[in-house]
Amino acid sequence: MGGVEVLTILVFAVFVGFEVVSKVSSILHTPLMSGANAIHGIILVGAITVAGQAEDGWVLALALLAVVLATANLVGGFVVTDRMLEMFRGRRPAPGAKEDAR
Amino acid sequence: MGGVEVLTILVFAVFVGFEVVSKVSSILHTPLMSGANAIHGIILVGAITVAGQAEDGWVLALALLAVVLATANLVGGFVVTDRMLEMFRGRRPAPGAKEDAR
Amino acid sequence: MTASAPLLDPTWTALLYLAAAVCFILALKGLSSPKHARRGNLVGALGAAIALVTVFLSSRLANIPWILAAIAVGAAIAAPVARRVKMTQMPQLVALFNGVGGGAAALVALLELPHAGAPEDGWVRLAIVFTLLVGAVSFAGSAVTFAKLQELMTTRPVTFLGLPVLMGAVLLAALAAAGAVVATGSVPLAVVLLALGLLAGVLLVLPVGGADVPIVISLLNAFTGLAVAASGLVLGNVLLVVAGTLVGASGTILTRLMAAAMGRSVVHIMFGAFRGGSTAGSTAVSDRPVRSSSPEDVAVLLGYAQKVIIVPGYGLAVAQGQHTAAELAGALEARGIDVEFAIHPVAGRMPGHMNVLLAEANVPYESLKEMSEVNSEFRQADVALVVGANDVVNPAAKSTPGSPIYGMPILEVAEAKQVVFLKRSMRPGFAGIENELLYDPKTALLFGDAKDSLTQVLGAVKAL
Amino acid sequence: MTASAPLLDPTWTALLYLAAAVCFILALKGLSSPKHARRGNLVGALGAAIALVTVFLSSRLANIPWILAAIAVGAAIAAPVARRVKMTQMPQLVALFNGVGGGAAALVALLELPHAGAPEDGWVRLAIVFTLLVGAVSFAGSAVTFAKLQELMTTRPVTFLGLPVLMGAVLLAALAAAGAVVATGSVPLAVVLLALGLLAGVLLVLPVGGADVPIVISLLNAFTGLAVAASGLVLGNVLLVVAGTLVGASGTILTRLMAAAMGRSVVHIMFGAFRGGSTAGSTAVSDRPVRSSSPEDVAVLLGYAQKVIIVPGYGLAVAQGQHTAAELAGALEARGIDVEFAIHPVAGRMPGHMNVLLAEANVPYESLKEMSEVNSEFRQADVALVVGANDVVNPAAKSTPGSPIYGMPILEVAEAKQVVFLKRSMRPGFAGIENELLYDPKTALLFGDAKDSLTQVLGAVKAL
Ligand SMILES: NC(=O)c1ccc[n+]([C@@H]2O[C@H](COP(=O)([O-])OP(=O)(O)OC[C@H]3O[C@@H](n4cnc5c(N)ncnc54)[C@H](OP(=O)(O)O)[C@@H]3O)[C@@H](O)[C@H]2O)c1
Ligand SMILES: NC(=O)c1ccc[n+]([C@@H]2O[C@H](COP(=O)([O-])OP(=O)(O)OC[C@H]3O[C@@H](n4cnc5c(N)ncnc54)[C@H](OP(=O)(O)O)[C@@H]3O)[C@@H](O)[C@H]2O)c1
Repeated sequence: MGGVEVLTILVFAVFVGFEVVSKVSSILHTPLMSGANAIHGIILVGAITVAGQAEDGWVLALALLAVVLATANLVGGFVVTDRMLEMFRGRRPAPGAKEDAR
Repeated sequence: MGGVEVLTILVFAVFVGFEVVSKVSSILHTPLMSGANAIHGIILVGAITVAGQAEDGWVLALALLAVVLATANLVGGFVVTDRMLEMFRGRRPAPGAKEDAR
Repeated sequence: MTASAPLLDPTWTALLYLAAAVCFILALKGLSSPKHARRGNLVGALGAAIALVTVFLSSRLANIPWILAAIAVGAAIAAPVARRVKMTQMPQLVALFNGVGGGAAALVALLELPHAGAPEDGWVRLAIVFTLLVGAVSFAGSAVTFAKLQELMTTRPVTFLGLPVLMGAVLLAALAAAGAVVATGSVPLAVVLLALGLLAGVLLVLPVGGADVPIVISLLNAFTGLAVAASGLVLGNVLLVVAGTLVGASGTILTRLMAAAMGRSVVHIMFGAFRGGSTAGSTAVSDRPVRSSSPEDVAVLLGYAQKVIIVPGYGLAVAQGQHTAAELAGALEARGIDVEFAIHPVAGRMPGHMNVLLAEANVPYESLKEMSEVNSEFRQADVALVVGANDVVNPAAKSTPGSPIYGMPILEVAEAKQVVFLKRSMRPGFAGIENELLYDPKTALLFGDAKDSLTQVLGAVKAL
Repeated sequence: MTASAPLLDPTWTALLYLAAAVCFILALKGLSSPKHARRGNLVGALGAAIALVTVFLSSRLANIPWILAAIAVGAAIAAPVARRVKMTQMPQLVALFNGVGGGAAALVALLELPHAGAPEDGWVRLAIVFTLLVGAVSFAGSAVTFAKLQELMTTRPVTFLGLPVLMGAVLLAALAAAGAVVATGSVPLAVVLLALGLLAGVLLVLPVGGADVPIVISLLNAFTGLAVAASGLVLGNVLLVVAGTLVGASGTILTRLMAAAMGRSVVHIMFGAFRGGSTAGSTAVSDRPVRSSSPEDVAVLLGYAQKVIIVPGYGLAVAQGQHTAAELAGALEARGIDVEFAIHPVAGRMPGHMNVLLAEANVPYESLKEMSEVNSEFRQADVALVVGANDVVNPAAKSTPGSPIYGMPILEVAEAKQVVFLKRSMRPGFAGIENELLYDPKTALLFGDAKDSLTQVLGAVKAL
């Protein structure tokens, strides 16, 4: 994939990231931060790639460390976000009512 | 540019298009429609490309017709949108006040 | 026919197109914010300028003088029209510009068909067929909306017995033709497809009542966006893909928002006439007693009030009475009376209609109140003067479940001490339903064309 | 070390990564809407699962058993901790997870450096250097925020005389090292860069007061996103680019929104301590006279009221008094008293802190009122019971321009007939400013730990 295509996609991702979040209610700031935090745990894909290409023991060891760290970020992030949001379960107001409030 | 890249960009464009517009106040519905209308006048770029490759008289004639139509869309669209918005000029409320209202 | 060598390499071309695409995104963003709307539109124009320069510098183009001439012709036709059109005719002009864009996309696709020869170009042919069909629907549909709004034809829904069947048949035929074009690449078949698309566009818009037309324009606008995106796939031009998709997506949302502001669904607007649920306005006239009034009486009522709220509606726009309304407001304010205009978001026949109309008549922005701000103020108002509005003040929206406007937020004029309606008859408004408020004891009616009535009231106020 | 052959061709791989990216967008969209937040998070997890399956099926990977074991270890460490952590310790856990993500990105970049050998790979090396530096800053910065929040170190801003100079020197050295790594590709130099990044991260966060830490976490979260995006450029993996950019962009906005909700700017939070403008809470104690009260008096006040509004704040969270507060509300409601909780958006030390806290204590959702709804109700309240809150009810925000909280919207407890504060002393809150309301004749203070006081009041109410 060429540089310009990646740049194009990057620019669009910036816009999407900005726009999607710009209306969030302050109640959700913490779960949103935590959820976004989980998403960047996807660096795990990169860590796996590097570990899968490692040929030398040191490199493999460091790459596996990266895998452990990235997994902790990814798994822990989604779990902790789910726990936060679980607390709100069953407490949803009538649909719509909550969307308006902020 | 490969198919997947184009697809990726397309998907992102859909998200951006959705998100950007989803908060618009009803006062701006008409100018926004008109502005979006002007933007698709960019088909002019396509019409120019086709006309620039035309080798046969008929094709050129049709392509030039497309250029005329597309130009009307593009130029007319931006001009008419500007005229609509001009009517609001000098009538802006204090910054912020209007953003909240809807 | 000389071909010039491109000045820009592909990377620069792509970067410039990306810049244009970003301009378009920023344009939509700006247009969605009252503060930056005008700048947003200019940014969009800048994006288009960047793209045009880029296409000339980046491709090996023949026929450049012809192309420049065609651009000049197009601009020379469109710009003056766009400059001079009256505010009330904006919607049909937007429809017109949208239609020609769709037509241009269809033509581009048609001309590219012979170049999409290779068998692995199945995808390209699919994109061509899509552009052809959708572009043609948009072109013909926009033409019909133009005719309706310009009153070149009836603005009432046009339906006939076999319409749904005919529509189905046309769509099936179009699908068949589309399949054949993808399979064979035949240009004559593509022309047939184009014709079917035009027919489908006409049939799609005919049954829509004139008052729903702005929403149809928005929908066709989204269609044209999609056609342009598909043409971008055909030509391998990412900018067209991006710009078209942006317009397609935002146009879809906008259509839904517009329909929602009227408490309707898009499907209902497009196909409501088939189910007999048209809301094009019934013309049934009630004969229950009402209290009708004279210009002099209304002038006294207004002239000795402390606070007057004017509620403009479709009738004011039709009667072109905005300047007179502004004058009346001025005359009342000169008497020390507090005057405000209450703007309902869907008053009139296009969104923001009243804002544009009154802004044109130089009503100061501070006097224009949005529904949410003004509703609590009716209680303090001595007179609510309803000029050519009806549905937007109809209490049935709050009190009568099952009414076509039930659930739509309204301007609560019934809270004012006195209500005066300026209208020509007892005919209902767009939604075709009676307004109980007309029969309320505190309501007075002044019959006549809005502009005439306003002029008479203005004269009487000045004579007080 | 056997390499398995990939099962997926590049097109399928790209499509699956695209699906994962869409999942991430939908996750952020969902998380921004109260109705769909939990589902949004699950969609994000689904995206991650798709991506993981894809990477195993699409690349020629050696060491797969090792990799799987490492994943198992990571998950086995993180999941139980995430499951068991106390609600009040959430912020430091998020900081921790964010930090390890940054660390992983930095390691990936370091290990890729030797493969970015060719001279035309200048861009790749630039991306590597960026990932290394930003990942290291995020890792070390998050570690310090963790230490602050876990109270492993002082939560007050740590500044010393040479700090700005040292910070500048470290940044300059890091820039120099970065340039050298881009030029030479030297791995030892990259390790130096990594070390400098770690140092910079520590220095960046040290001067931030403990209460501002959630905002710093959000900022570092955005940093990690950017590092991941850059690592995607290094590895030529579009998904990483997209996901990282999404987090970088949304994290930046979120950081600004969080800061804005407290009426502050991000720059002020990060560097305020240097300018002596720290708001870490002064500990000055005033000696002006106040009206202090006993649990029994407060119980009488509450027990014979008709409407009580409870305003929870940071002190309630610290004292872990949420369950007692919920019990007290229940006891009052059992006496037929109307009880509501008024939730200020920045009450406590993380956004939404009070909602989470009270939801945990099973306070029914209908009793939790947001600021905008509840402010008009204080007028009808007999008692406003302020439990461990201070800044969020401080009228200085409305009356004293120049005060650090001036302009922040507050809960207008002063409108209630009586105000009772539960706090331990006359010390001010987070913003370090006096609260005039404490000296108001209609205010009574009950000194003591929030939980203890609530328990005593609860007992006294039951004894009424
Ligand atoms: N804004 C939009 O985007 C949009 C788009 C499409 C549809 N709509 C719909 O249009 C309606 C708008 O409500 P509205 O209250 O503004 O209009 P309305 O309900 O359609 O009522 C207009 C009233 O004006 C009177 N009128 C017409 N011509 C007049 C003239 N020359 N002089 C004086 N009176 C005249 C009519 O009564 P007489 O015939 O007795 O004079 C009619 O009762 C809503 O139902 C809305 O959903 C709005
Ligand atoms: N929500 C967020 O995201 C966030 C993040 C960072 C900063 N902030 C800031 O934090 C502040 C929040 O306002 P707030 O009113 O909730 O808190 P606050 O203004 O910090 O006041 C908390 C009060 O609780 C009292 N307190 C502390 N521990 C207590 C205990 N164990 N028992 C009883 N009382 C106790 C303290 O007084 P004593 O010491 O006398 O007991 C203090 O006056 C705002 O300024 C906000 O900007 C918020």
